[in-house]
Amino acid sequence: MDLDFSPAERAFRAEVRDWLRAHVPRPLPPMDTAEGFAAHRAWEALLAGARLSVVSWPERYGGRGASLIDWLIFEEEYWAAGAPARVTQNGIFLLGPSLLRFGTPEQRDRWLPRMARGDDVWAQAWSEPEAGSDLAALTSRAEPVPGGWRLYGHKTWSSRAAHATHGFGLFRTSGTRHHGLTYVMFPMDDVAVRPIAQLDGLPGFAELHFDGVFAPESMVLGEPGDGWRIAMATTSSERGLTLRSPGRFLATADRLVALARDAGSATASATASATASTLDPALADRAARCWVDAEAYRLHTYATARRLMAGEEAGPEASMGKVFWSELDLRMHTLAMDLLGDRAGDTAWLDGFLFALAGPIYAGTNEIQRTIIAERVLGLPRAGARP
Amino acid sequence: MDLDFSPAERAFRAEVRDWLRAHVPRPLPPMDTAEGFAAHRAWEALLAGARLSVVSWPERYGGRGASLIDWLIFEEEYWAAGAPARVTQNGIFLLGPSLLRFGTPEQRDRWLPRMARGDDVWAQAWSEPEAGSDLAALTSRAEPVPGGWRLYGHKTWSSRAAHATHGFGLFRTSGTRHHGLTYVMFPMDDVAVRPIAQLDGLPGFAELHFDGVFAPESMVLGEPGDGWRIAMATTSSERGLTLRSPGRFLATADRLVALARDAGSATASATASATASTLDPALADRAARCWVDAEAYRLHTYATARRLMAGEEAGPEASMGKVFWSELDLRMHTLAMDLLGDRAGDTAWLDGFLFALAGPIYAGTNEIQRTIIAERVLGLPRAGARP
Amino acid sequence: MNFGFTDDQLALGATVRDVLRAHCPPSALRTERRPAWKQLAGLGFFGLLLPDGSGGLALSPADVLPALEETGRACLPGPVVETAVLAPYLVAHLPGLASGAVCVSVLPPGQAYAPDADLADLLVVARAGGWHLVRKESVRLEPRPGVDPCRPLFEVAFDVSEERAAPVGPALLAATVATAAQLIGVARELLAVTVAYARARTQFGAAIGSFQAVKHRLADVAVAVEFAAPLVHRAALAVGGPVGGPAGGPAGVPLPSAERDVSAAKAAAGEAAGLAARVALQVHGAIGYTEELDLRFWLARAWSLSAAYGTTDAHRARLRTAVLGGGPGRYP
Amino acid sequence: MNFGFTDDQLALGATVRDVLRAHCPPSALRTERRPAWKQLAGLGFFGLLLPDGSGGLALSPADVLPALEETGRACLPGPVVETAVLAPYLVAHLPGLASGAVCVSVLPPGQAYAPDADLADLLVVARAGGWHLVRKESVRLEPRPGVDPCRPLFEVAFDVSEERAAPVGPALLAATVATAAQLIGVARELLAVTVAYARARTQFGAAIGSFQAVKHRLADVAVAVEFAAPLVHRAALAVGGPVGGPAGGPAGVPLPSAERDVSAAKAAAGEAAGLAARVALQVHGAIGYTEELDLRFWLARAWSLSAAYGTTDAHRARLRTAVLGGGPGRYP
Repeated sequence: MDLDFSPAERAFRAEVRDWLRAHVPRPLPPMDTAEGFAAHRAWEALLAGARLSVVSWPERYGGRGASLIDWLIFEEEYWAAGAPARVTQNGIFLLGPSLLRFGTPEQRDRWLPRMARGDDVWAQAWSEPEAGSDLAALTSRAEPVPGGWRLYGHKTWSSRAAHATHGFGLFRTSGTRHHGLTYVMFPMDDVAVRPIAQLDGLPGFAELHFDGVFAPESMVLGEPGDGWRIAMATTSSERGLTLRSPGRFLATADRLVALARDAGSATASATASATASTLDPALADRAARCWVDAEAYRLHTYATARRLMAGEEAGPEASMGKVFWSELDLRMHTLAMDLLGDRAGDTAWLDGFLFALAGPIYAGTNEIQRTIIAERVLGLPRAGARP
Repeated sequence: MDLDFSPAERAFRAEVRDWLRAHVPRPLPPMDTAEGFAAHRAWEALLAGARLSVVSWPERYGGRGASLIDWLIFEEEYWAAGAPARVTQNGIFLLGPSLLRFGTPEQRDRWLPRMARGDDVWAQAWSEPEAGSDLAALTSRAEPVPGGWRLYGHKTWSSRAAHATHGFGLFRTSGTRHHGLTYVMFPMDDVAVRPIAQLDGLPGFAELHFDGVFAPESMVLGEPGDGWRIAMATTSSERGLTLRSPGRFLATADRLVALARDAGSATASATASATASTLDPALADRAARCWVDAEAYRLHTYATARRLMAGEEAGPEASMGKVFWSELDLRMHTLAMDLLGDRAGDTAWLDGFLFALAGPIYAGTNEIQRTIIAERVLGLPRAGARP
Repeated sequence: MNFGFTDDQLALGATVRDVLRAHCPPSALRTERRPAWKQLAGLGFFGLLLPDGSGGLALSPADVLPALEETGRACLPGPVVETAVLAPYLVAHLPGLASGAVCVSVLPPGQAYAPDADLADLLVVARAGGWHLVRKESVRLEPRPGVDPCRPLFEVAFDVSEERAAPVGPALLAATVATAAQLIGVARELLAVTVAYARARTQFGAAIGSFQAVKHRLADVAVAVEFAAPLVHRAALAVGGPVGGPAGGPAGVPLPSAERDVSAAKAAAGEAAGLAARVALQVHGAIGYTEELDLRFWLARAWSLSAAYGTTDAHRARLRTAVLGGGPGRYP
Repeated sequence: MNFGFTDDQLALGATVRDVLRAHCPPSALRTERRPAWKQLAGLGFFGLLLPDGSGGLALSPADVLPALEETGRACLPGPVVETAVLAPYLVAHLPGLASGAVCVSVLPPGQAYAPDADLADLLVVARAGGWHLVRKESVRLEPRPGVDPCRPLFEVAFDVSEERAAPVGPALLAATVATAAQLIGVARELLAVTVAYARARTQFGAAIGSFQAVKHRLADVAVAVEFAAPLVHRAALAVGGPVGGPAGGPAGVPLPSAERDVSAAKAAAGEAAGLAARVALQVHGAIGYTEELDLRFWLARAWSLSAAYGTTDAHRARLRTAVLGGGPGRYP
């Protein structure tokens, strides 16, 4: 057991750090505006030009074939540098891994390089109004027509769908519950998109209405009816490593500690008392705790990465990570709000707080994660089971 | 709305305070030892002599017919004075109120004055090995014989039964679940008592084995088969006002704040730094929070007492009090343990901690209380219910 | 000793509740800056704490607590606390205050921005040792982003002000208790709305309110609100009424424990409302996160009022000092 | 970078686990003061950290972490950490240490009593700036009541002692990490025992482990343990190995971040074990509260070790200073 990065790993970190220092733009407009969307897409193209948009993918698709450890290093540097949030996130972190694992060679060649450059921006279409956490209750359907499928139904909570070029999701082709669901990719052109304004007033989500949207045969991933299995592999990566790398929380924690230090200095100068302890120790305690917990998440992820690199599968343990990072993120942003008081709106912390509030809800609510942990990690019986 | 005690209330407080100051003994041996039991019983007799053992009962039975507010004042003064725990507690707080409400005049005259003087000490016999929180699953039974009933079965978690003279509990006379249970009082003479040693090594609980113990007709409370209703009234008072008056927690909180202050002074002198802040502010914060929460419980109880005095019934809201006081008590004792470190065993706080740990378990676990709050106070549906 | 509201106090609360139901429905929060203010003024709401000589009813903060809680429950916009509670302590003689014609905002110590200052005819700027009265015509305002769409914040600048040497402490204590009462109302409404949603919404074939995890979290909210409320009631008794009027004030000076009691009330009410908001959002799921649902107004109010008149942390810090330092005792 | 235990490290842990299963069953906790010590000594357990020249294997704290965690999981009594981890830093040359013939106890700074001092041939009394070595024959012991029946406490007095000027810091850091590792083991066992009980015990017609409230609390324990463990592993890497032996030490001096990392590990492990104890007792109900059940030994160990080598609060206070004060950075 060690925490010593190899010379190659250190060199990669240095390269990423230097490139980011030279290229990270000033804060871009919100990606949920047309202007911000374009700016974020341009940033993705710049990243891709340096082969830094999807470092863990094979070179053939625009990556570097980097190890998971290298990917974690990239993420640490990316967020520490204050680089923009990834507008391509649903594609490169959710659809991409599924395409790499379940796609045909033609599908991979066609979609992955465009995704890596931000040419296509993908929206996910999982939830439906009556099937939020309970994905198996989906009713949107795909009907076979010559050369492909026509999609019907109503999806919701589709992140960033207002500007995306393509989407992917599950559609029922037969059966009930998790049988007979098919994993379909589709162009957004004919989808009726109704943006949903969030607490911050921006349309981070959208409803998607399908009234016969055509998806060619070539845009079905895996076999028809096999969608549940593929989606589970995808949502497991959503909960696991790829959606929320530690780098994001480490950067937040570091900024939070800096904010707490500033608050302490401000207090000290306001009270004009040189010997007064500067920051309320209760707030200092919460800040230190967040910093340490971000470190714990990082160390835990290093260990997980090693296991995955040794060939193990990401199992239900991923649910523990989801619970931990989502609550940590909310604790960090709540503390920032408490530190800032009525000045919170002057900073990016307010938007971060509103976003962090959704963490315990999306990608499977934390209640569902706790049930998964109890049943599949600890082996407790399902409700109603007798011993 | 006011918090102004009347002249009569202030006079009563002064009388109680003066009497206690003159009579409270040095700490008695633990009541779960034979010696301590006898000492606690003697204390009850002394209290009763001043008509202070059951102030809220009618004078006829040894009380003063005091109002609920007076009883709360008594409790505040009793615990603030560091007076001994009540060995008669199960009788005067659980059985007593049921006798007053459901007993015949003969039963009340026969049992209540003896209970008030500590002549009889009563143990409760609710739980059974397979029916802990689920009281309706009781299987111990009472079989009719000429002149009374014979009791069979196995009870457990009977507090202080090792030394009690009498017991009371529910026994099945017919039916299933909560139908056909009968509320029976019985002498302990023929009950086989097996003490259960607790974490502190003392037999605070016992198992009771009944193999034909005789209970005369006159020791059945209410009608045969009516036991569930009577017991619910009793356990509702167990959860409500009578088992845990605020006085106990107020006294604990005040001692805890004193302990925290001492810890601060000790730290200050150990570090020999006159300007150093004396107590870890995180600990100070927890202490202040406990002090305030004990005050909240007191104020809440004043409001409840007023409602009860105006004729309202204690409803499922009592479950909120149970959750609040049991978690407050555990928080207070946990903080004391943290303040004392390896010195905890030198004080009474260690025993108090072990006792407080049971608070969220007995008198209906806090999980059950939360379900009661959700279903009966908030109106949420029972498990499996469809809207 | 009767630690319960009198019939008069409850009746006032019920009247305000009825007015707010009729004139401050959730839809009004999207379109109006001061819904129901006219109707409240018609009731004499803005004169409740004013002395008789100023056209008021000379009530005490405790008398109006149920009514203030209702303004929180309805998420009533506008500088209610500032105009109806704080102003009677400082500018009781101001013409138009009792009738609701004059509107007041405040910049308390420790805060950067004044809420609803654009609506105010008069701004109170509290400083250590006194306060400044700034009239509308002397104020320059700059809007600042905040969390609460119905409680906009403004940076304040002014050239001309009138300095007053009178202590501002009692007025701020009363405003803090009033805000705590509003937080209790906000928390109660968040709980009620979330319980209703949990009864109606089904997932996995059952109402989500039948799941133990949802039940127990809502029970925790109920417990938090239940035991925060009495602290607010006690604090209201402790602060004492305004005493500035020519007819003399109603309830005299603050008790020695007033600062401690007010901090206990504000911290507990803020935490209860914060928990209610957190659980409301979690139970609603993604839909709670949208602009379409009215829920967001109450969430925002829980957050904005928690930070107003001293954050929860600031009050907890004061409690540490007050309790550990050995303040006034517990018993009479 | 490989932040996972090597096969050798895991194999050592598995060996210790097998020995403890065979020779330190729960029944032994009621009857023996040092069950399995002889068998552990036979394995060379007490020489693991000692230098080659003292008959040891010159391993580092990180190497023995899985083995130490097993001593916690088994609730192994006796001054294990003091003899096997702390002593090699201070008295590596002591004859009989490697063979397990000599037993060591310690009175760390900030603690009043020395655990298991009656078993010790040698007592280390740590003072600011150095430490005292007190031999068995010079010590007078007075038993003191404590929470843990298998870790009795003693008040210590002595007339004769040998003062040593060497720094005691690295030894205490290593002992603190070792204690944190034991706490992880204690927490894992509490979780496993409670899960087993929740599967077997029925109430209201179902296994209590099928109730969501029970499931979610146990899931919270699992999460707490899962994310405390890596902090302990990191701290073990940070403290550095003992360097006192003639053959030179194995792993050199502590990293600059060692104190911070150790406090993070001890606080997190203590909190995880405390939560595991709390939930274990709540799920077991009244039966968990009895002397008859073995559970009580693990509960007591969770509480006693949480207070050992600095309480959780003391470590949290150090973390405030270390993190807010701007200590060593996070990245290489």
